[in-house]
Amino acid sequence: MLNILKTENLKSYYIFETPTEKKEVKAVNDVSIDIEEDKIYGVAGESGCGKSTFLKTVCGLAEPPLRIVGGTIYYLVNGKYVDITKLSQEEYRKLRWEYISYIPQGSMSALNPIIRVKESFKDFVTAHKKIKDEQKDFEEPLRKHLNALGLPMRVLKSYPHQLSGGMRQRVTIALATILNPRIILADEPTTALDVVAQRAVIQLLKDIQSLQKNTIILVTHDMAVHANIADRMLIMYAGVFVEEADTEELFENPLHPYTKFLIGSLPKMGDKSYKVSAPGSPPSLANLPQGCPFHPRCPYVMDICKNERPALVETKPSHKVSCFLNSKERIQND
Amino acid sequence: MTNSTEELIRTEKLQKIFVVGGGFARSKLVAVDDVNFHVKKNEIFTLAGESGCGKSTVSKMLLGFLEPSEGNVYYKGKDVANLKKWKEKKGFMKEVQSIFQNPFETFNPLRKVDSYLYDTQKHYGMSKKDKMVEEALEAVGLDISEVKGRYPNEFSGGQLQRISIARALITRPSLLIADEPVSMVDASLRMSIVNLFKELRDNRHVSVLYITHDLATAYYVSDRIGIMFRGNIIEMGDVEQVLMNPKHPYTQMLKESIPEADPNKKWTERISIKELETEEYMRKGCKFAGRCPYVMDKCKDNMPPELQAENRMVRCWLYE
Amino acid sequence: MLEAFKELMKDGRFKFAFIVICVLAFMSILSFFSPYDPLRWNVVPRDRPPSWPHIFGTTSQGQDLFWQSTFAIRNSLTIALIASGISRVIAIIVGLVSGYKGGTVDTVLMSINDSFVVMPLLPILILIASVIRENLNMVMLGIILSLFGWAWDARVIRSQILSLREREFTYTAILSGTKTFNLVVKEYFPFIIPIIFATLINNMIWATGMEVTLAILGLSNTEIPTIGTMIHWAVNYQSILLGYWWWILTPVIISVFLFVALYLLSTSLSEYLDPRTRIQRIGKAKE
Amino acid sequence: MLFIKRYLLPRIVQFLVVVFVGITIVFFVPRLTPVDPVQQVISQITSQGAFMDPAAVDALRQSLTELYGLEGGMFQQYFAFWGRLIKGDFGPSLFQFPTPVMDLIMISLPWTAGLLITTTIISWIIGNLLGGLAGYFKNKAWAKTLDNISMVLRPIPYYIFSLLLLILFAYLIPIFPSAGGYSVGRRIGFNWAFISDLLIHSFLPAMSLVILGIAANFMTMKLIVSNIVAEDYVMYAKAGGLKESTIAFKYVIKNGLLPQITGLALSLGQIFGGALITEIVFSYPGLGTLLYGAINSGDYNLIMGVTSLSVIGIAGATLLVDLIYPLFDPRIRYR
Repeated sequence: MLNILKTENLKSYYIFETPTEKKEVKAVNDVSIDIEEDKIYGVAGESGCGKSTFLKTVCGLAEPPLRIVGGTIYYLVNGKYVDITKLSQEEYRKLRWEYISYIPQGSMSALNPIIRVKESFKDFVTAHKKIKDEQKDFEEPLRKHLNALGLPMRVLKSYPHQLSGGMRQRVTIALATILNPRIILADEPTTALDVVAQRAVIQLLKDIQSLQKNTIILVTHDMAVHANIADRMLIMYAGVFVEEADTEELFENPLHPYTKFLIGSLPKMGDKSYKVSAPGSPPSLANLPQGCPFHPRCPYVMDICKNERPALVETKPSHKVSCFLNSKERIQND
Repeated sequence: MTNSTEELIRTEKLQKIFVVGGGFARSKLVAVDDVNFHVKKNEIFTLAGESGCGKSTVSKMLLGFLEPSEGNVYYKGKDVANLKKWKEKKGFMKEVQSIFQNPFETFNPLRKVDSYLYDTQKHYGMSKKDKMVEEALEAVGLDISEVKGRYPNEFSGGQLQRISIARALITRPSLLIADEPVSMVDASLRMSIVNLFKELRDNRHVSVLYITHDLATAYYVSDRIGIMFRGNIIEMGDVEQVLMNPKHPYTQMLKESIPEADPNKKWTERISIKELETEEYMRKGCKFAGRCPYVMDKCKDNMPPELQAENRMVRCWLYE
Repeated sequence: MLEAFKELMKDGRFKFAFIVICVLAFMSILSFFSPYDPLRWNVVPRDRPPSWPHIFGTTSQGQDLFWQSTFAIRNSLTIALIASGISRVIAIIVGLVSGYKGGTVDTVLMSINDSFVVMPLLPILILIASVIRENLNMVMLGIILSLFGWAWDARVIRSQILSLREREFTYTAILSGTKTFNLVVKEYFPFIIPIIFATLINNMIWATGMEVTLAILGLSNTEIPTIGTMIHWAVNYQSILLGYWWWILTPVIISVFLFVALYLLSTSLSEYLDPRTRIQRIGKAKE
Repeated sequence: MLFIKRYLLPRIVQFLVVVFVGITIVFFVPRLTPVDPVQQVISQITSQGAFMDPAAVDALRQSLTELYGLEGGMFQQYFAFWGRLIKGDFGPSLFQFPTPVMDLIMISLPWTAGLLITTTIISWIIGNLLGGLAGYFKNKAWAKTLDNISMVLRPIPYYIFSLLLLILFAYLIPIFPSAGGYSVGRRIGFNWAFISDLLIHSFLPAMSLVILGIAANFMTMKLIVSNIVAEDYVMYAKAGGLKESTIAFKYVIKNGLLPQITGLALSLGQIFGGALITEIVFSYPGLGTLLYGAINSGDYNLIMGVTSLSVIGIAGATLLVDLIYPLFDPRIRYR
């Protein structure tokens, strides 16, 4: 299986500079990860763990105060690995939408409110493709695309505010996939939708993946959504990935103490057994503890955890974890 | 029928009509209609529903932050609308306290958090010697030294929600109204808040009205549950029965549509997605009639009354 | 307090404004030590360009422009402070009542308020001033200006109160047993004060502008030296045509400095006092 | 239907309220002040040295009272005032007797309207374009320079700025005429000589209005844009790799112009006031200069006329801008 996305020692910080001081929020703190082709990845973690920042960074959307401080982001483009941090703006612009696509957080307002939906589609398509024949190059493929996704044609003539929240979200997803991108980065696409619309969005994402055979990285805090859609899961905590495994494996055999708390405390219908939360609170990304970021809350904490940061290593087949209970490998301090 | 001495709070035909806009732009919205329920001593009662179903409006009316358009709220048999004087209102608030959805908004970001705790203690006529603040914080697993002199943005959401509960406990209330208390708390801390409600019920004999959209925590924590839809309670009864064996078509759909945190229970069947009717509020009859698979002619014109079926209340003509 | 000042001084806009306002304040204090009576004419040689000892020059009326300016700054600032002070009180009361009471009170107050916002105030002010003219002393002028200068700010305060009233901490305060008056003072004033500050300065700019306008039109008491009446006399005596450029330039330059300094003061202060940035600072102080 | 009820009707009502409140103030202010306008005129005449016997003074008082519409009770006067207002009758001018006030206004109005409409439109377009671009490309050097210039110009009142221009151009660098609407002796006509003369004379007053107008629009637009660039749809357009120019114009500036239309409606009164004074400084033959003359000569009817018409005119223009707004915002058109 090929890796479509590879990051190496990726560091992406929010840097706030006032005349009196400088503050660094280490939202993505030394992340090396491989993303395989043709799969739905779920990135889970709680608010402020850096999961949205990770997505923005690999999407090339880092804008001050967010800055890529170090590391590389490789995408597999036409059989070759391209480091997008080294590309010029124009070179990278050409990759967008045809190769990398993005569904933003709270994308209720992702569409320009004063132009019709069709106009938005046209803006996005013309940015990447020359339209010679309006009918053949634009109208027809657009109709086919909406048909395949089961969206009614009348949305094209509407303004965004005339559509319901769920419909707007599905239109945004259709817009993100119109050019058949190889990788789709989706940031909380189901949050703030009512339950039926949420289910429709999940169904739509699954359909697109099986239709276009692309890779989806889906960021959400909702473990139930992950359970339903993700093939493989990444657990993020305090700016790093602490565990990676196939979804079933992760829910059944979580290895990292944080993941254990996360999975163990999920309430389920028909199960009244006592659930316990992790003690304490997650650290501030501006003020991370030394060593493993989870050690102040970890019931199994050892001396090494307080000084060294564990690396994400494969301890079981296709199950990676970053915890000294499982592997002694550490991240070299630089 | 329950013994009335056991009842803490009861609503009768509670209704709220919002007037949107002013002058010529005026239009009416029935947010809550004919809502009847009660919360007993020593129980956790859940009002569940999707956003916009009116559950938060109900909680505001219970607390007196909104005036009902119709209907009444009774606390221990007395009509709350008759509490006119500040002293009487304070007496009611001493018994019924509340916590809110967004812990970061519960406290003024420009004020120190502990000032709310000491204000509560002072305003309800307790002296510092009573150590009510310290005791309440202890009950939620915090220490005064962690809280003193600090501003809201120095805490995590989970910590703030605990402090918020502590503040509510200072008056030693009989009822705690919790409006979406965990929806903005991180997953790994969520259950510690929910567990706290159980402890309050069991050890301090505080009843909790838990308002949520999350059926899984509702199942975990509550004794009874009422499901709200478009302003009405459409099914109400024992949580085990309502959630494990729902009778109302809406409750069935709701339970079916909420994803479960279990990869072995992925949805397999496809749903056909009809556009939601935005005008559902305006419907004359059953508000679910537009989407209901079992819809009958009379559903469209007549609002079903509160019917009894299998030890619960259901508002559906199927159970007539 | 000193900390805040130090941080503000790092903002170039504030620094400039602060220095200019200090100079202007110093000049208005100097007026108390003026060797000349500002109301008397022909106390110095006429039409002298700037030179020692008349550093700003003299007028065709035989007045020293420097010392005349010190009085003008003092009087203009006094009028502006009276006008904006009183209009703040009106704006706060209308904004608070309208925002907190709501309902019919709000509807009535706001429709009056909106009329004042859209209404062309200048012609109406001119009408009023032209009727009372001779009786228009400084205090009177301040009061009249204040009666017209509250509407926009009342609306800003009202909308702030409306949004604060819906925020959860309002409910927390009520449940903590806080009465309405304390609620407004303790919970809302920290948010309202920056608005009052910023609008106070902006209103001073507006009031000074109006004072100058009415004076140029000859509608205020032209005997009292203000920035406006200085311009009035310079224009009246055709100082530009006759080549006495220093006469018209002195009040014009002073007013430019005054307006720019007040504006920069208000923008830098309201940025500094903005609750969002304040909240960030609160966190920083502890880390 | 909903559009008419929710959007149009409230605005028309607002217009009527503004006119009602404004005209009522205009009517009552002179009557509530201790000064008696009739007595004021009489004392003005007598103080100029003319001797009058008591009978003649009484006769004068009688005719002035009639002229001012000061007969009868307060409410009778009030309704009579409205009645004449609707007919456009403000009585004769007192100092250009018996020319009706309305005629004098009608001569001056085109000058003011022409100056005001051109300068407002020009400064609105340029200011918003520059402000929009400077807000979008806020880290570029030219954007910062423009920002600093606008920040200094923004608080300066129109007339102070016109005085500065006047000193600079008419005195220190004498290129433009310092006063008047056209050269003395030139005949009014539709020919190039007159029009160029007109343009040259209008240049300085127009400049002071345009430059300050640009600065004001620039500052507000920049603030609006700084919020719009953080909107989801702009971030999304960037993520979609749309061209910078498309994002800047179609996504950012186009959306930013909407609140600016409302802003224009709200600030028309202020712009009008500024234009009045600018006219006076440049002796430009518009309403401002007419009003100035009326004040100096105590022409009470004329002051009332100009004031009343300004209130109605500005409220009407505001309504007009409000009515145009839905053409640009589909969210209001299709609700």
